[in-house]
Amino acid sequence: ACGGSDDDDAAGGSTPTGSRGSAVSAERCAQNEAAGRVTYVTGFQYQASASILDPIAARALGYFDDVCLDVEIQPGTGETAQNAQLVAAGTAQVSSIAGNGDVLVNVANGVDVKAVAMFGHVPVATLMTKPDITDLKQLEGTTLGQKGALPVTIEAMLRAKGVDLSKVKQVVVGYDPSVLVRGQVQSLTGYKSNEPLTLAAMGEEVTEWNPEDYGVPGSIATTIVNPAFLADHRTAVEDFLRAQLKAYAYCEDHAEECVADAAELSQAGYDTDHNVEVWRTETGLVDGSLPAGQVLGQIDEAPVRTEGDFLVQMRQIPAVPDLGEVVVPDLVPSLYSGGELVWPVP
Amino acid sequence: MSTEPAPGAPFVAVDDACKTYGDGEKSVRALAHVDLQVPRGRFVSVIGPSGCGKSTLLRLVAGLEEPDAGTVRICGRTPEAARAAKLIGFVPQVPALLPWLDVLGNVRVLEKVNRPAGRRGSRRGLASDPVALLTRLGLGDVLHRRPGQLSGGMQQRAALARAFALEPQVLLMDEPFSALDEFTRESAQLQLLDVWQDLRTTVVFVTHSIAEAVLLSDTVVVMAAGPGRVAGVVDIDLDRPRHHGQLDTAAMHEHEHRVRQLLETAWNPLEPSGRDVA
Amino acid sequence: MSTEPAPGAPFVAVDDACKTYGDGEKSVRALAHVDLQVPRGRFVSVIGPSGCGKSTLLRLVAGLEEPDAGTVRICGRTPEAARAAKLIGFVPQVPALLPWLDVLGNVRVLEKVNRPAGRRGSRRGLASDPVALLTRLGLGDVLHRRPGQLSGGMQQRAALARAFALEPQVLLMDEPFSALDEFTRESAQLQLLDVWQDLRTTVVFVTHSIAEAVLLSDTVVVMAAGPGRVAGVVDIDLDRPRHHGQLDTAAMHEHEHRVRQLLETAWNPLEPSGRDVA
Amino acid sequence: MRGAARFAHPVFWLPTVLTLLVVAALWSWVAAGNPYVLPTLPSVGRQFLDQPDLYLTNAWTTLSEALLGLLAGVAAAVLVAVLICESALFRRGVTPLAVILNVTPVVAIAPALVVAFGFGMTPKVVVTGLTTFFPVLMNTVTGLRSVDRHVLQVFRTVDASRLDVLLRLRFPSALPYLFSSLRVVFPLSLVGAIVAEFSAAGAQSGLGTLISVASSNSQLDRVFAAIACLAAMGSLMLLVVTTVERRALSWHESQNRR
Amino acid sequence: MRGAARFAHPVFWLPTVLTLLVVAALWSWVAAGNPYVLPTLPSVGRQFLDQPDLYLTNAWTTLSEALLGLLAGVAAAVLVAVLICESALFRRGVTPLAVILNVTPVVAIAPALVVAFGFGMTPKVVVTGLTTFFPVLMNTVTGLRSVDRHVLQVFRTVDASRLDVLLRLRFPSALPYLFSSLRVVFPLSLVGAIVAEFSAAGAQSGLGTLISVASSNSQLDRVFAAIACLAAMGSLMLLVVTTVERRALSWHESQNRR
Ligand SMILES: Nc1ncnc2c1ncn2[C@@H]1O[C@H](COP(=O)(O)OP(=O)(O)OP(=O)(O)O)[C@@H](O)[C@H]1O
Ligand SMILES: Nc1ncnc2c1ncn2[C@@H]1O[C@H](COP(=O)(O)OP(=O)(O)OP(=O)(O)O)[C@@H](O)[C@H]1O
Ligand SMILES: [Mg+2]
Ligand SMILES: [Mg+2]
Repeated sequence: ACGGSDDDDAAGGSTPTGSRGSAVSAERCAQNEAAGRVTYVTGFQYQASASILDPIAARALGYFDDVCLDVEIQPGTGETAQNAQLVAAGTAQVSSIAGNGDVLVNVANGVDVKAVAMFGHVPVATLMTKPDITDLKQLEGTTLGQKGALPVTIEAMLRAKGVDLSKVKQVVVGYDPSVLVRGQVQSLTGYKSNEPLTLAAMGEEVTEWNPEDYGVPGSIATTIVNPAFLADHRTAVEDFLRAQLKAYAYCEDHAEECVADAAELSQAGYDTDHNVEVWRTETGLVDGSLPAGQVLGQIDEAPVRTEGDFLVQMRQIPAVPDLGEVVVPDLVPSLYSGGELVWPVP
Repeated sequence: MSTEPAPGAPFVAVDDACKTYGDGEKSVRALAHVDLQVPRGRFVSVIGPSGCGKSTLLRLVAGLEEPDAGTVRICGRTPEAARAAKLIGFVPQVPALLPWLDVLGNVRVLEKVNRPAGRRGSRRGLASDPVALLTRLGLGDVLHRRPGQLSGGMQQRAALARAFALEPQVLLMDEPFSALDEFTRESAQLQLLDVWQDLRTTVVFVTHSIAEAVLLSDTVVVMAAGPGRVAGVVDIDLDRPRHHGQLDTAAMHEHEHRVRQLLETAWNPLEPSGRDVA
Repeated sequence: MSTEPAPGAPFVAVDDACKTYGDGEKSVRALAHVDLQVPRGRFVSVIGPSGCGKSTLLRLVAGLEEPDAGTVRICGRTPEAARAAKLIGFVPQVPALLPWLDVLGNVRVLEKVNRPAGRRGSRRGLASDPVALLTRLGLGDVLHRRPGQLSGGMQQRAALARAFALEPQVLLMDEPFSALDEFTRESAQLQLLDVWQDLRTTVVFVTHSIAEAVLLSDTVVVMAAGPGRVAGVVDIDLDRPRHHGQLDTAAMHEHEHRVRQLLETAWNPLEPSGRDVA
Repeated sequence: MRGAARFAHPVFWLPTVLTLLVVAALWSWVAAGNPYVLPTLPSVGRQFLDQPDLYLTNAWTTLSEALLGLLAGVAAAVLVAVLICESALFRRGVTPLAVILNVTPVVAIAPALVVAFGFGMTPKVVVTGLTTFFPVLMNTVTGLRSVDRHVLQVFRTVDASRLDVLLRLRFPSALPYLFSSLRVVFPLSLVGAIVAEFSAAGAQSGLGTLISVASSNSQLDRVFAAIACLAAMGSLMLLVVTTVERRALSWHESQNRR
Repeated sequence: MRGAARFAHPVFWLPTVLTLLVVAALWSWVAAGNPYVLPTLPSVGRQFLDQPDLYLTNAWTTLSEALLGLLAGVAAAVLVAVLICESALFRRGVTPLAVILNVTPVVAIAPALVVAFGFGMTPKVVVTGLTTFFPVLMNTVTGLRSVDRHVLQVFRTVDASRLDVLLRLRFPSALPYLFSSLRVVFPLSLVGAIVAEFSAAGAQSGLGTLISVASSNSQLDRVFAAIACLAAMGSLMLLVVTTVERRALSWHESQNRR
């Protein structure tokens, strides 16, 4: 009843791949197989986000098979702290978490995971208003809708614009973004790749206020691994990311096909059109924010520290954890040679 | 008073009543073509073998069961109308007290529920003083005990007091003294006769004691079972007031003997295996 | 048989038993210094005014209540041990049938629960054939009816059959015939005497009928109330077997008279207001 | 026969149908004014027509989680109730634990559940079991104690074993209470299963997952189609319990029709 | 007096304390091995010591939501139970509705709740009320019907009004059932309030909000400190119900001590 890794039909992607182990040496294949089944927990279900759709596609395309990995993909609930805890406990080996900030908060609270990759270099959160709001200052004296807690990036943005937060009434709203359109709230937090798309699909026009425009740091989709697993099976982690990155590239060109793979996996109803939009939006954010000279997926201590300092400043964590213990900066670059993903692996 | 029936008409009239419990194969014919006419102010005892339908007949009169055929009239009305007019007092075969109320509360709750009867204005001592009533029944010391803390006979007396306090026009009593010793029973009987005479209440009284039936009643109705029917009627034409000293008189014995004979014929054919074992 | 007590010792012995219900102000002294000695195989009736503690005494013997002072012994053992040895059959004052079982089921369930008693091996017809037992009690037609579908007397007979079927060494019965008509009662009495004689059962029998007590018993214990105590003991030295024909004999009347007198003195001081109303 | 005839009679189904019609009318009126809050009924209906399989398979997942959880939860509750009823010490020991389990929100222990029971069906069954446990426990405890005093005395005079008293006396006496709680927890088990699907990682299917996915996409019609499935299953479960109860408790006052 | 003495006696509190000690020992053992799943007990304790105010104020918010919801839910349930018991038509009409309300996940109707009740405390009270409604309803219905046949007959012979039968007969007869359900819903109301804070609109404080924020930050010590608050409140509520029950039902078999 778990994962899709048992049904081999799912591997029938449109690019035919070689047989098991075709992309690795026999020795590396044996090392990867020694890792056993690798359980990957997604951020939220099989939504077509970065670090969800790409591993799904990697499985469907047979890339994991090619590198001798036995990967099981489990849908997450959207509560990324749970992902961190599952990885730290060893119930899952690899997972995706919203961004570096979330990693730092979890680590600061004692959850022992290592960050091996990240995708976007901008915050994923956004603040939506109706077009009549032209200055964030106007939000004072109005109601702001959020999903349980005001994202720190949004808070920082508002503070940066000099908004007195004590004058903004915050309420928790459900999943339904139409509270904004109906005027029950004057601003609403959301994910760039979700609510704005939904509202757009409804034909509603909204203004997005993005924290990065106000110098607020952030990130999208950080990959975390169990430290012991990384120590014991580093090649497996490497080749997991290798396959994921290869699939990422493939899906950038074949969004519909990859989303179809995810749709097939999902038994609980799947909005294909919406998810294609989600994927396009997210890859746009990821690609658009990739710093020059870096490879996709690369995680360095510097941006993580920036986010860490920011979180300390926002009183989210008492101090930045020892990043040397958290961030594994050299893993992703080692997957590339001359800016190209190494595939097959010698 | 609006409760007066047409002159000469019986106050309680059961006409050709039939009652069958359940349906299909499992049905039980409890009563078949039972007639019972009780003129106003009469004291009628019903006696009969266990299971012959005495309680069923009483419930029919009280309107607690519908007859399958035949009619029941109280003072010319349906039992429902009679209940609505607060004419009926009912003492069931089990005490049926409210376990969460004490003895006094159990007597008072029914009075309260029966309130419109108070409008008759004819209230005498009885209802207005349930404590005295209970004391006369020997429950003066246990007014504030709950049913669960009473002996069987005390519970029965509490149920009795509850019915007396209603001062009903028709008093339907189902073996009300069965759990009482001879002397307590005598005292309760006297009190019943008091109520009956003072209020001109019509009484239908189910009992298993032939002596009691003869001592108290104007008429004894003997029922037979299988299915329940009236086996005979014995009129007790002895002077009133009667007293327990009369119990050993020849006239009394004569009546008792007639009732016993009727009862024996009513009983015998039913359980042939019952008596020959000795 | 291991149930034999020391020769001469009473089979059921209540010594100086006291029982008070509740505590503090609300306490009720139900029994004060009650003695009762029943030799093996004896038939003892207990009679007394309502509320004098007869049921309490029976529950004490059955070990259902603990005496506050004094001791209870059955065959030299505590009531608990006697229960464990499956010596006791108990007929409570209310039928106490299981509403979800039919009549036959109610008789059988107690047999099943009492199973080790079967090991005595002495089982005769009774327990092995509850249907015959029930038929003799006039319940042959209602074997498969549930208690809610029975008349009051039928329920009482079912409870009786349930106790008989246990073939107990001590049969404790609390007004077991109170809801039965004269003839059904006679038949049930005969069956009780059968059981008693065949099994040499020791019987403690609570009743309100003086005639019944005298007719059936070897000894009648008269109790008085306030608090419950033994007011007197009448030995009935009449020949066995007795029969209902004897009811009108002088010897019987003589005994009845003595019991009635004892009972009257036991009753009178209690409820002084009870009798002077006429 | 009579049972089936009962269902077919208008008196039986007409009130239900009428209420549902009134609700539908109200619904349509609200939905017309607030299209973002309530989907229109036709759009919900179309969901079923378009993808009956989707709802059937997901409903089946949730139903099987719910039923397994019920089995576990009710069995555990009855067992603990028996122990509580037989021993005051046990009661004092276990009651606080039961309360803790009862008030702990699933979302807080979801990671622990997944760690303990994996990604499969087990954590959902456990959550459902926990949801159903407490109501059944409380009612069964009261029921096991609500034994007629006189009948208990009769059983005690024959030195009935605790087991006999339990099985032949206490348990049947507890049935009216047990069934009352079953009428509560049969529908409630669906809520347990759904909450588990919402909050524990590894939910691939089930109406809870469907609602979660659909609501993250603001697909109101899908959310409410799933709720309709839940309501239908819940009503059916209630009907089953009530029917069994009617037979099992034919001797009890509560089943008297007037 | 006797009540207070009862609590002070070791037989009363020792089993509870012992169980809690055993649980604590087990807990510590698991927490040592899986610090990501369970926080250590000292760290939970430190939470209280460091920020007692935080927990007190949030607990108060949740408690007041729970109590208001209880009031509304229990009142509504008893009312509907009376109507159901008095009219079979009403029963058939209203039962499906009750089931629908019972199985509808709060998260799904959160938007509707906002529209209907705004962002204040009302939607939480409504959700709590809905949570407590069904268990009380089901038990009260059974209870109102479980009237001794003979007593009912006596009442009918004096033509007792429906209201009198209800208030003086059915209602007291239903009390054992009502209290059973109250023992369920008093702690359950806390869960209702928390779920409402999780998913319904406008929660700014309350233990649910605290748990939701803390668990999304993996602040396990804070999550479990909040759960400890909930458990304490739930146990206290249960104790209150049980104490009241003991007095109100002193006449009922279920309160017999052996
Ligand atoms: N459970 C109880 N709690 C308190 N008092 C009780 C309890 N049971 C009996 N009593 C009291 O004890 C006394 C004796 O009661 P008991 O039932 O033994 O009388 P009894 O002789 O059997 O009377 P009856 O002939 O009416 O059945 C009575 O005053 C009664 O009120
Ligand atoms: N509710 C019922 N359902 C089915 N059968 C019933 C019901 N009530 C009574 N009966 C049956 O009807 C017949 C008459 O019962 P009823 O109670 O009227 O007898 P009774 O004359 O009062 O007997 P007793 O003297 O033993 O009280 C019996 O055969 C009984 O089994
Ligand atoms: Mg009768
Ligand atoms: Mg007695």
